[in-house]
Amino acid sequence: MLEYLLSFLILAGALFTFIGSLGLARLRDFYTRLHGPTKATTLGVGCMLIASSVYFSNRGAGMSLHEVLVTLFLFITAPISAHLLAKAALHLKLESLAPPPDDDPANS
Amino acid sequence: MKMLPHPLLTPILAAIWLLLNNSLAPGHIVLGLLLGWAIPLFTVHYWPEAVHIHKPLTLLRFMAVVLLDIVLANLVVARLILGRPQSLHPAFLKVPLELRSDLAIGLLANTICLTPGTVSARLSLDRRFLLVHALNAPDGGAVIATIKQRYEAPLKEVFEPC
Amino acid sequence: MNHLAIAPLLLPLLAGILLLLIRHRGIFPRRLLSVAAVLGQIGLALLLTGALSGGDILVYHLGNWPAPFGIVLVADALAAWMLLATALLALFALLYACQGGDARGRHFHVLFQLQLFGLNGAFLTGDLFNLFVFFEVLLLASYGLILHGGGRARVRAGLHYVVLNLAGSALFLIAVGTLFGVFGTLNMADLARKVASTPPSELGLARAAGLLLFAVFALKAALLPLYLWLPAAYAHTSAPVAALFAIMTKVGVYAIVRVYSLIFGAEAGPLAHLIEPWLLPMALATLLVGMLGVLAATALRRQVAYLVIASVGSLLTAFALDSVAGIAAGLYYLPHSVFAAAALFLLADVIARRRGATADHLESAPAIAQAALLGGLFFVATMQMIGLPPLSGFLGKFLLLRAALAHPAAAWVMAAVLLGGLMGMIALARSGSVLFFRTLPAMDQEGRSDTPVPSPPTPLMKPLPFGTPGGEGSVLPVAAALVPVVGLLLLGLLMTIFAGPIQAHVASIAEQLSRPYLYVHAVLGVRP
Amino acid sequence: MEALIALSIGVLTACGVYLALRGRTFPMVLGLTFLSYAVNLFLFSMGRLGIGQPPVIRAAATAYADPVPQALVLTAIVIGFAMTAFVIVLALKARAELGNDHVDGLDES
Amino acid sequence: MLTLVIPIAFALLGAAVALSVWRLLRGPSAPDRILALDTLYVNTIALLVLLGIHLGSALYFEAALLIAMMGFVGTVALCKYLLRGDIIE
Amino acid sequence: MNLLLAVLTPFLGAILVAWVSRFGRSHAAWAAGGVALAALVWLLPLVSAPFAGATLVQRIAWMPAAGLDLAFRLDGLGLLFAGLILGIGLLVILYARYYLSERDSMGRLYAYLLLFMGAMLGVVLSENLIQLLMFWELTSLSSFLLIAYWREREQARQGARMALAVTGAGGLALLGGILLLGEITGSYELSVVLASGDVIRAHPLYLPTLVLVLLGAFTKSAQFPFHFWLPHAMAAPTPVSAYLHSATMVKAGVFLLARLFPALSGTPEWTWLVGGVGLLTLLIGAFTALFKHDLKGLLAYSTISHLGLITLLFGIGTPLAAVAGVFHIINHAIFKASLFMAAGIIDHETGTRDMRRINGLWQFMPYTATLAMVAAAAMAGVPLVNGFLSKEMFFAEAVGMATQMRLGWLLPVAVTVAGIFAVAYSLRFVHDVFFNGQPIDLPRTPHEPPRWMKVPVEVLVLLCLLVGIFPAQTVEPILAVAAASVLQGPLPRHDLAIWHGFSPALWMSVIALVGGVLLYGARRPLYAWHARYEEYLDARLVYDALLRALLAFARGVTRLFDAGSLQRMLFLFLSFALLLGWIGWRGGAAALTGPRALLPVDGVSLLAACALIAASIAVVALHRRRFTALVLIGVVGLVVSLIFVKFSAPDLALTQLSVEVVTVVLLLLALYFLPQHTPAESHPMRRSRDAVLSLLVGGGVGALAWAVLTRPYTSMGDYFLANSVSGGGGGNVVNVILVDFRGFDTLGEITVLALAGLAIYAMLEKLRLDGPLNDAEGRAWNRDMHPAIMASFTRLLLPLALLVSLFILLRGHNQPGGGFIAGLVTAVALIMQYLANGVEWTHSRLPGNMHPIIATGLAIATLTGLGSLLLGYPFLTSTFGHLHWPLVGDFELASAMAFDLGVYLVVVGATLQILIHLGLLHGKTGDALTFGKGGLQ
Ligand code: NA
Ligand code: NA
Repeated sequence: MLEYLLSFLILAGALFTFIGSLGLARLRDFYTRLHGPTKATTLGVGCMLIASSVYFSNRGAGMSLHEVLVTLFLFITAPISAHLLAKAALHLKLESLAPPPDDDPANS
Repeated sequence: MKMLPHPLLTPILAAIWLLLNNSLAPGHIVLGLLLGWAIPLFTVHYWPEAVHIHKPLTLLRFMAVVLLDIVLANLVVARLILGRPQSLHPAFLKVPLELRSDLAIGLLANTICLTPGTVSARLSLDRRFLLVHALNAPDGGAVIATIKQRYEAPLKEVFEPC
Repeated sequence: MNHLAIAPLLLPLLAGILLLLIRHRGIFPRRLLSVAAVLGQIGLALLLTGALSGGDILVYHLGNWPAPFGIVLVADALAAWMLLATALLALFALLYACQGGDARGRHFHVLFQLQLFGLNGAFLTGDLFNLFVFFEVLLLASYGLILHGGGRARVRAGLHYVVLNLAGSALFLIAVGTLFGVFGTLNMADLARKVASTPPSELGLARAAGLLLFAVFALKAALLPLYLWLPAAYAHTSAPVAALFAIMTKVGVYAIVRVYSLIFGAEAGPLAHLIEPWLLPMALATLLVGMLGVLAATALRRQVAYLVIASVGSLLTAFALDSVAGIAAGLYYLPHSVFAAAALFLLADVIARRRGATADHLESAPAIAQAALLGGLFFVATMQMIGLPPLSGFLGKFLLLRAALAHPAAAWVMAAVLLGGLMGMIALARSGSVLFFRTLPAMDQEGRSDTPVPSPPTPLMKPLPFGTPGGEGSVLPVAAALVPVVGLLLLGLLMTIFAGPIQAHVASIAEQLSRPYLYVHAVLGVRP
Repeated sequence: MEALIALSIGVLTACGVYLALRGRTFPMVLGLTFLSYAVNLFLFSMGRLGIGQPPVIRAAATAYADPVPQALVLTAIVIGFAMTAFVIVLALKARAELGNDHVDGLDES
Repeated sequence: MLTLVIPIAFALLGAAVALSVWRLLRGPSAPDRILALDTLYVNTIALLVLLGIHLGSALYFEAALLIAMMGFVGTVALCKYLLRGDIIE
Repeated sequence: MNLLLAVLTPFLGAILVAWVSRFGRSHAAWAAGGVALAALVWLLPLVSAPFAGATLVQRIAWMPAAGLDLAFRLDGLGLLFAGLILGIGLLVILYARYYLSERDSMGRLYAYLLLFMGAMLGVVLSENLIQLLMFWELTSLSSFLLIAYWREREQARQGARMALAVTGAGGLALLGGILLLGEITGSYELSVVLASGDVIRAHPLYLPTLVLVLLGAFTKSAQFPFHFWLPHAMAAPTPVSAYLHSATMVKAGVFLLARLFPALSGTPEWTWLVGGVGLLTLLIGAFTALFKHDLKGLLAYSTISHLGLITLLFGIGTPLAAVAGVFHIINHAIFKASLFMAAGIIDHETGTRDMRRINGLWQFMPYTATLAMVAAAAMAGVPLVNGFLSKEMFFAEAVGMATQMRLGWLLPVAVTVAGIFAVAYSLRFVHDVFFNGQPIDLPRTPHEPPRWMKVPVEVLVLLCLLVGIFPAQTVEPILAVAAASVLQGPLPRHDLAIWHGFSPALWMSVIALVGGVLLYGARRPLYAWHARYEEYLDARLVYDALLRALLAFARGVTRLFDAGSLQRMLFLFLSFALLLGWIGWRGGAAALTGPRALLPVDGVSLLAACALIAASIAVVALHRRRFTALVLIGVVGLVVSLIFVKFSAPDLALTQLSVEVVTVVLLLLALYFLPQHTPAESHPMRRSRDAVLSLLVGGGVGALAWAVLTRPYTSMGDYFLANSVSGGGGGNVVNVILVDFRGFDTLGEITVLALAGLAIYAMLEKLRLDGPLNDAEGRAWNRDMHPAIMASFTRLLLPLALLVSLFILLRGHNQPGGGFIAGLVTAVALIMQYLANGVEWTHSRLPGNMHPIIATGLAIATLTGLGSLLLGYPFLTSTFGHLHWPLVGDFELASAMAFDLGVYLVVVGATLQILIHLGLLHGKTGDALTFGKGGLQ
């Protein structure tokens, strides 16, 4: 049972991470590419970390929950990174598939 | 100087300390509490404002919603990425903000980033609008409404109940 | 436990830390502390010399770990000799700096003491990687010192110096790493033991590593063709730093002597005399090219810098002879050349400050104040530096040539040394003649379009009170400024007068160096 | 695996040398950074390669990696960092004093 | 089961790394490259965690934690540079 | 010790005189005279010994092991020369008192003269040859000062430098020669060397020794082709010429020939070299002297000629020739000194030395003219004056030599020709100056000089006559002892009579006298002829050309290397290292690949390596786009960390990751102030050249790594693994090595880091830079300085990051981590605040002054190490123990942890110091800010 759970988590983690990177490579403008890594990858790593937690908690040396910390950290930081990247892209006026927002100087 | 500048922070840090050490040994509990007390003392000046959580339960519910949305969001995004890129309808959405505190706005922005197909791209300098990029938003208005109702409202309740 | 071996390291380190802690206090207590620390180091070097006089080698096991696992400090006669030369030099460089130069930028004294920490560490350590670390300490301190005060030419020269040394450090690590990868040890005595029995399959690697290490040391020692960083760096840094840096090239020389007498020396089996085919030609070429630079230089400071290069050439010629007499000659020559070069750097600065805009350029300028005194000192310092009798420079050259006679390449050595001496004499006679004889009338402002306009005469010439920070162009009170110069020249004079006992002492050091098993035995307690 | 590491070291060194030989301070600094990577890896590889046997004493472990090169590399990394920082600042200082970012202070372009 | 899954996971993560590196080299814009680098950092965390499970060693955790921290700071600094030039002002 | 004192007295006296001269010119003269007399007084008690045939040697040990002692020797030759030096020296001192004008510094001239006198005495009284050489070089140096006495005159400076260069070069050659003599005989002592003549002459090194010694002698004595410096040395004040160029300096060379005569002479090489050079010099000097219109120029070439004569005599090498040589040394010194003084008087009185303007001075100064004519007669070799006697002996020796070899008859012919010219130029000196019509356009009206200016000339002329008329009674005793000590053996029979009968020598004298008069009669066409070729006949042209060539060569070589190009320096260094490495490897002749079993390659590793290589190459390819290059470098750093992780070095990975990000921040800070792009400036040639070198160096390092990686390994690591827990109290062996086994490395390393912080601070202190207003594409910067979302969240992250860093610090001893990494994490956490919130905001919360933290860290680390000293253990000896605390349980404390804390503090302090001050660099922010108490120090 444990092994199935682990396998699922590992596979899901790897898959989401892969999909995130795939989006990065595949999508056609920066803003859409931005979505892949910030979400899929975060969840992918999250799954992987939970898998690790489960794995090490069941090795007899007590609970291993410190992986949670990495997840927590990623969940706090990834959005900020994405936000800043988007902000930079807007500042640089990168080409966009979506109609670009009005350039209100107050919004720069 | 207050001896306990952030009463909430002390147990959180102590807990994180135990997480880091993967241990519940009494020594680590003592040390964790010690650090949980000392670090806020040193970093008190760095905190933007006193954080007051008015409705802890709402916060918890909000967190659960977000967690769920994260999972869903990933599925959605995964589908979109694996699908035909040409079929996407990306859009920039301007979300008017009612939140005022930095922390709350930040939390909202982060939440938007983590949840279905949206990335918060820019906060206007006057902090009244959040520009959001949506991966696939044929109906922009609906997305804005969801954001405001699903995320902004609970956050406002928790942090700015006035 | 005899802590004498580590005392020369702790003293400057603690002094540096203390100076950092009292950086808010006035300049006077900092100067006092700095000078006291250097005096202490002189005392320690003398104590150490005394303690080692019986031919002992003091081994200090840091952290109480046995060699070759822990780091050891090894105080032998050579190390003590280097420590003494360094401390004496430092005293006078510091005294000169204390007349205002130290206040022209931040942290002069901290950098100075830590520079000494690095130098002393390099001389005392018995561990190759620790040598690297101390090289870095002394280099970083030297980076700070060389840029002290700033300025266009100084920064450019400093940049070159820094970058080249960074490349050198990288190569150092590669060489040390390879030696470690092959022999599995860093302790120099242990390496010496293991190198002596290198299996044939590892010979290529060991030789490559040994020669790469030589490239690093040659860079530090400023051997041809790697001396290029030196002229500008020494010519453009502040005078006391240039004076102190007279020892910097000697660190490279020391490392060459240490490593290639101990690890790749006579007892290194298949790797014995590793650099012998390289060292002598390079040293002789350095000597000659250095002297050509002396001839070609158009400014006094640069000329002295080239003299330093030439002195490295002479010095390594002596060591390249690979005989007790040669090493002894080199060991006599080493402190002499350091003191003489430092004296000249300081003197050049005193002179340059008196020549207004012309500074140390070898062009005519209005006659300077106290020309007789300065000219006399210049004359003596030059004689000292280029080895004219009867001063220590001549005695060093004499010992070198005498030792060279036993070498197959004696004719080359003699030709290069004598030719070099001649070129130096021609060049410095010209310099002295331009600086002190070919003067312009003080007020003559007209009809001299080909020479630089003399500086406004009086305002810059006004002596500053002791200890006031001033611009580079300001004039120090001559008596105070000359104390270090005279002191350094007196050191040379003492080396002349007591040449006999000193020669006996350096001969005993050379004797010790020629028997590396003494070192190995002292460190490892076994005979190889 | 050893070949991969040797190749990587070689490539890093080559890139470092090429960049360090450029005439402007910034690429030169990049080159020195590369050299620093290369040297650290080189020094590290002098302890040979081993997988999954860190030199942290554990009851279960049977084999350990050689801790000595690791300690040396750590020292080298930190020293390299100090040097890189210094040379970066020096490059700025040179820019300010010389008016351009050529390593010799002359603007050839 | 795990012996089957782990190689697959390694392959997927490897592919993810490759895609990120491709984007990094390809660009075209500076934010693209930064994003790719950031993604690469996150991919690496996943790889390390997987390696930990694979080798049964908990010693990779700190590396993962630090990559998360340092990757973030790097990304922030790079973005700040694009926005403001002066990253500490 | 009298000899030492006699030599030292003038040196010390020079200082005395320089000081006394401030009280007046006569005081200086009296003092100088007193010093010379004092030196003489030291010698007086010893004079009897040489006359008794004894050689006095006095010695003080100096460098006995190197064969160099202060050893002085007084024998006949030394006594003769000492007498000349001091006697003529006294006369010159007296003469100079009246010669120098009021403007000239009396004290300086006397001081230099006394220096020279001491050096000269040292030369002639040395027993040790090295010591002789030292004084020899001192004569060159002091004569440099004397010739350049009128330093404002270009001619004087040039003449002085030329004299120094030529005689100094000779001195260096002489040093070589003496060293070889020492090598041959085993001693530098004259007594030994002079007794080893046979050994020396038979030694294979004889010829080089001879040549080197002769180079010394010939340059000093102005022998052809080194003679040209002497005329140019005439720029010196005339007393100096009278002293240096008659009796002393130039005589040092022939003194050396005399001194080493027993050791070196008696071989064909000696005869040909010494005799040949002497003869050539004799002829060229005599010939040229006739055509010099400058009074002192004539005397200078005459001196050259007479020195050639003496050299020729020593070259002939018979005992009698040596006696004649010594005799002529004496005679020449006397008459030439008086002639120079006379010339000085004329110069002094007329204001010129041009004989074409000076005519008919007999009318103005008959007394001086008489004196000069007697001296000139001596120079010409007229009977009854001293010059005649030695010249007769010389002619006789030339004739004697003629019978001994083929074409030997040429020698008497040549010396007779020289005699003719000598008579002619002496005649010119008399006729052209004192007669020959009326003076032309003299600057001054001449009259007799002051009384005391004439006295020295009178004394010397009187000596000329006394020796010339009563040789046996006057000069014979000193000549005998001097010649005896030259020969180091029995003296040949010689007769100092004026009349020897109608010998060939007499006829030669007659021919010379008659021919000289005739030649002088035909002077006008000769002058005209000579004037046409004069500019080509000056050996100085050769010297100048050589010097110019040397300078040009020096500049060329120096420019070739020292072009101030960093790229060239680096290229040279790397090429040199490559060459050494290659040669080293080749010398070993072993297979590149060793026998060690290799690890298999897995896909992820392959991928990572590809990423690393691709990114590296991309950085190189795109390096001109600086920001892009910077982003790409991130991959390299990451993969390097991964390599560390993969191959069991978690500590390294953590350190590398932290360092990486700090470096990127640093580079970004720098990039802001630097141009965004690198101009394409390298020539394609240079690029390909650099590329080739890069590939070679990279290949070399890679091959080195490969060679080591494939070889078996025996490590000392086992010792550390075994002792880490038991001896160091920690399970993370890397950390225990860092803080304990090799803690000293770490102490040095944090010193480096601290130094970097301090040096960078010092460098940045006064630096303010203006950043660009636009980015690389010309866009204005974003107006949002501190994006709100980032700002608020980084603040939240700070406690978390600090907690993590403390976690890493505290566990480092047993698990991956430690002071370095913890310090870097803390620094990065704080830097993040700067990034997100700006300097102003952060500075109001964090002290910007990191000095105390750096100092404290260093102090803690050092003091931890010092603690063990108190207990009698070596520096850095660690201790550890387990404390049992109630409730908490076992708690390990190790002194090494305190050391690690020091490391932590230094890392935090230095890193922040560097970054903060870089951040403050921007002029617009840096100036506006004010900081808390004490400011940023
Ligand atoms: Na700034
Ligand atoms: Na005339």
